[in-house]
Amino acid sequence: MNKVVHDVQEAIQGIENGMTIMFGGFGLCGIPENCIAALVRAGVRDLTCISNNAGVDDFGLGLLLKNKQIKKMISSYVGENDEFERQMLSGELEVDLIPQGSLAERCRAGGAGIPAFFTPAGYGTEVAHGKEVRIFNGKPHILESSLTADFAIVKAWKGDHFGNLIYKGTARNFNPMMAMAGKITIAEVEILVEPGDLDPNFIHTPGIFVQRIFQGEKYEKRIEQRTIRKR
Amino acid sequence: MNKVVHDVQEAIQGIENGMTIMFGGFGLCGIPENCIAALVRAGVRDLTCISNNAGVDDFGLGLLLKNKQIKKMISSYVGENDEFERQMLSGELEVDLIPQGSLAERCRAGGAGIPAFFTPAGYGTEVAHGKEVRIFNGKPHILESSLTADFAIVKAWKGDHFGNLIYKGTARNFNPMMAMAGKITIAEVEILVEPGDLDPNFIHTPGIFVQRIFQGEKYEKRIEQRTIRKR
Amino acid sequence: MLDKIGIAKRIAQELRDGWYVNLGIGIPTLVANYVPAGMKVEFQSENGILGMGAFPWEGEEDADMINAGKQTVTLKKGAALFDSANSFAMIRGQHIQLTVLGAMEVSEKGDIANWKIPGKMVKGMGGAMDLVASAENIIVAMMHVNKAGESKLLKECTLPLTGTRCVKKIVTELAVLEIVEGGFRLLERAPGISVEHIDKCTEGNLIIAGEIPEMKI
Amino acid sequence: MLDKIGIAKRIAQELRDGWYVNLGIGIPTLVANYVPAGMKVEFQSENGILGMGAFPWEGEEDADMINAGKQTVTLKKGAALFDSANSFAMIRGQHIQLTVLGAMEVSEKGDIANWKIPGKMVKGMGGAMDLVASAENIIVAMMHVNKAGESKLLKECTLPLTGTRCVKKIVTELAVLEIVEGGFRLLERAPGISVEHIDKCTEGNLIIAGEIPEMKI
Repeated sequence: MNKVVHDVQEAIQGIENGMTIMFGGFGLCGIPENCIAALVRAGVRDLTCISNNAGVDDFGLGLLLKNKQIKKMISSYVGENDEFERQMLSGELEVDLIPQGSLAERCRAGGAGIPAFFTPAGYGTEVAHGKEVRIFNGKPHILESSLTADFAIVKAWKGDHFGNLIYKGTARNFNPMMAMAGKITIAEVEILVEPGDLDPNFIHTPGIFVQRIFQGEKYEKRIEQRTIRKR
Repeated sequence: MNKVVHDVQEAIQGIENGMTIMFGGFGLCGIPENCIAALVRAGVRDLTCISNNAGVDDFGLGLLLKNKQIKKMISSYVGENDEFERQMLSGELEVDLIPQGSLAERCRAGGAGIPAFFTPAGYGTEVAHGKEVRIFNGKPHILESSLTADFAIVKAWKGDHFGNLIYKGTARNFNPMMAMAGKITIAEVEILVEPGDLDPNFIHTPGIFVQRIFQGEKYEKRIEQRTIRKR
Repeated sequence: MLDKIGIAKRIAQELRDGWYVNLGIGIPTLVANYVPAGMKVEFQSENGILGMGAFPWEGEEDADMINAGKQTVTLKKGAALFDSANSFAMIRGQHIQLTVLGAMEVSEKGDIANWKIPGKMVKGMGGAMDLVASAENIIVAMMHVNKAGESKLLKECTLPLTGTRCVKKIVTELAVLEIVEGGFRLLERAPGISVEHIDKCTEGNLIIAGEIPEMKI
Repeated sequence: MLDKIGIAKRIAQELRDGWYVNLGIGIPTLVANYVPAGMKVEFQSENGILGMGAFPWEGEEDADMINAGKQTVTLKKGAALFDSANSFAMIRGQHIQLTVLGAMEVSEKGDIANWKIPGKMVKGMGGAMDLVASAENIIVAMMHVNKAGESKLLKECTLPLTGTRCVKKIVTELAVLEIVEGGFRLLERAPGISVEHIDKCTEGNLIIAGEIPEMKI
C-alpha cells in the first residue's frame, strides 16, 4: 500500500492534454502549489479544471490560466483574477459557474458512486437551465449530476505512506471530496510520515482515496487578504 | 450556545408517542445507552425507530422492542434479535429493511438538505419496488429519498458544551449522519468537556447539529462477539 | 441616512441568542462587530468554520485560517473546522438560522440578483445560491439606489437571478423593509428620512401601512 | 472436496498486491488469514475501518473496536476510521477492488440471493446490497449444495434477490466457476472431484470447455 512517489515529476506522470483535473483549495488556501508549478513546467494544454476558484493573476491556477493551458474552468467564484475575466469575456476560456455547495456535493457524489441528486440551489436561475426540476416538500429542486476527474490533485498538511491525509485549518475545504472523485488522486503534503504516525481516529481522508503521495519541496502559502488587528 | 442539559430526563423531554427517532450505533457499539434506558422508563409508545440494528434481546433497542414501545423499525440488519424476528413474523412490528449504505446516505441527505439521490444499491430487488429507476453510465440506479426524524439520539466519546462531538473507534458508525438529521439532536457522551478542550481540527460532529448534550451516568458497552487471540 | 456601519448595526438587532449566522462579504461582515451584549451568536464561514472569531493580531496571521472572503481570521473557543461538503450540508440542511448578504437587485417578490452583470462582470455565485435557496431567514444588506441613482428595489430583477422568492428583509441606508404578498412593506425609516423619499427611491411596490417608526440604532 | 478453510485459501489466491478488500461474514472472513506472503492487502470493514487487523489478545478487547460481524478486532498500522456514510462512499464509489461474500443462491446470470427466506428468516441485507451493486469484482464463497442436497447454483434464484448480474466468480467446496454469457463456466475442480459430479450438483447451465484443471491449494 505504499503510495509514495519520488517527486512531483513522478506524481504528475500521465497527465495529458485535454484531461479533466480537480484541484483542491479555496482561494489560495490549501492549493497543491507544487503540482500546479510542475504542470506549468510540463506545459500540458486544453485542460478542464474543476476548482472552486481560479487563483490570482500570478499564483495558484492563475499560473495555468496565464499560460493558456486551461480550456475550461468549472468553478463557483473567480472574482480575484483579472486574466480569468479577460479570457472568459473574450471567449478564449469556457466557463461553467456552479453554486459552491453544489460543486462540493457533486464532487463528493462522484467519489461516492451517487450519479445524481436533487438540491434547491440554483432553482429559478440560469444554473437550472436544462436541468430537471422536481418539487419535494413543496419546494422546487434541481437535479445535479456527479463530477469525477481523470486526476484529482489535493494538498494536505500531513500524510502517511498509505495515503491517509490530515488537513489543517480552513485548508481542508474542497480537498477531501476531490480526493474521493479522482480516477487517480495525487496528494502533496507538507509533512510525510510513516504509517502509524497518524491517529486512525482523526484522519480526514482515508488512504483508499489516494493513489500517489509526496512531500512538496516548499510551500509559499500566499495570503490573499491579510486582515489583522493592530496591537 | 450552551447546550448542556441537566440529566437524561431533561434530555429526552418532548419525545412523545408516535414520534420518529433515529438512534446511532452499529450493533451494540456506539449506542446511546442512557437515553434508551430512559425511554424504557418513560414508556413512550408507537415509536418509529431508525437504527442500523435493533439491538439484542436484552440490550440496546431490544429493550424498547421487548417492551412493545416500537411500532416500526427502519434498519438494515436485525439478525441478532429473536424477539424482533418474532414480532416481525407475527405482524406486530412493521419493518422497513433498507441497504446499509442507502440508510447511511439517506440520513446524511436528510441532514444536508438533499431530498433524494440515485444509488445502484437495491436495483432489481424488492428494495426497488415503487422506486424510480434511471440509467446512469449504462447502469441502473434507483431514487432514494432522505430520512429525517423528530429526534436523533447519538452517543459520542467526548463532547463539549457547544455540542461539538468526537467519537471513538468504530463507535462512530451512524452517529455523525444521524446527528445531522434530527430536528432535535440529543448527544450523550462519556466525557463532557469545556469549549476549547477539543481540537477544532479534529471534531467529527460540529456543534451546530446538536441541540442537547449531557454526560451519561454509566456505560456498560456490552460486546456482542468477544473474539480474541489466546496468548 | 445610515452609513455602512449603521446598516450593520441595524441588522445586528435582528440577531437572537443561540443563532448560527452566515455573513456574506462586504457590509454583512461588519454585523459581527455589533452583536448585542450578552448574546451568544456563532458565525459560520462556508469555507469551513463554525465559531469564526476576530482578525488575528498583527504577526499572527495564518495562511491556513481564512474566511470565505479570503481574509485571515481566528477561531473562537469551541470552534469547529470541516470541509466544504459538510459546510454546505449545514447550509442546505437549514441548520443556520440567519443569512445576511449583499445584493445588486431585489424584487418585490423576494428575488435576488448579486452575482453577474452579463457581458461586464462575472465573479460567480460562490455560496450565495446555496444560501438563498436554503436559508429560512435571509436579510439583504444593500444600498437603496445604485451609483446612477436608480432604485435597487425593483418590481422585477433585471440581472441574472441568484435565487427566487427567498429574501425576507432588506436593510438599506434609508429603510428596513419586509417582503410580503404584494411588495416591499416599509417597517422603519432611517433617522431623518421621510416615507416620501423612501417611496421615491423604491421602484417596486412599497406598502405603507400605518405610522412608520424611525429606526433606533 | 474442500472444507471452509480450503475455500478461503483458494479465494486468497485471487488477491492482488495493493488491493482494498471487503470480506463478508462467515467463510469470507477466513480469507484474511491466507493472504499470500509478501502481498499487501488492506481489509475494509463497512462499519468504519480501513486496515482491519487480527482479533485482539485476550484481555485487550475494546467494545469500541468491532468489525461488521460485531467481532472485536484490532487495527493495523496505518489504519483509518470513518463513519458509515464515508464507508459506503468507498464501496459505492468503487474504491474497493474485491468483495467476497456468502450466498444462499447464485443464478447463472450472476444474480445473488443472501438476505431473506420469505416467512422464515429475515435478517436484513446489511451492506450486501450496496456491495454487490457497486463492486466491480465479486467472488461468492459458498457451499455448492444446501443441506437438503439441492444445488445453490441455479438457472434462476428462487429467493428474494440481493443483486442482479453482479457475481463474477464462485468458489465452492467442489469447484471454481466464473459467470459468463450463458452460464457457469467451470474453471477448476476441487482435489478429487470429477467434472461429472460438479455437473450433477449444478442446476444452472454448466459450461465445460477443454480440460478442467484441479485446484492448487
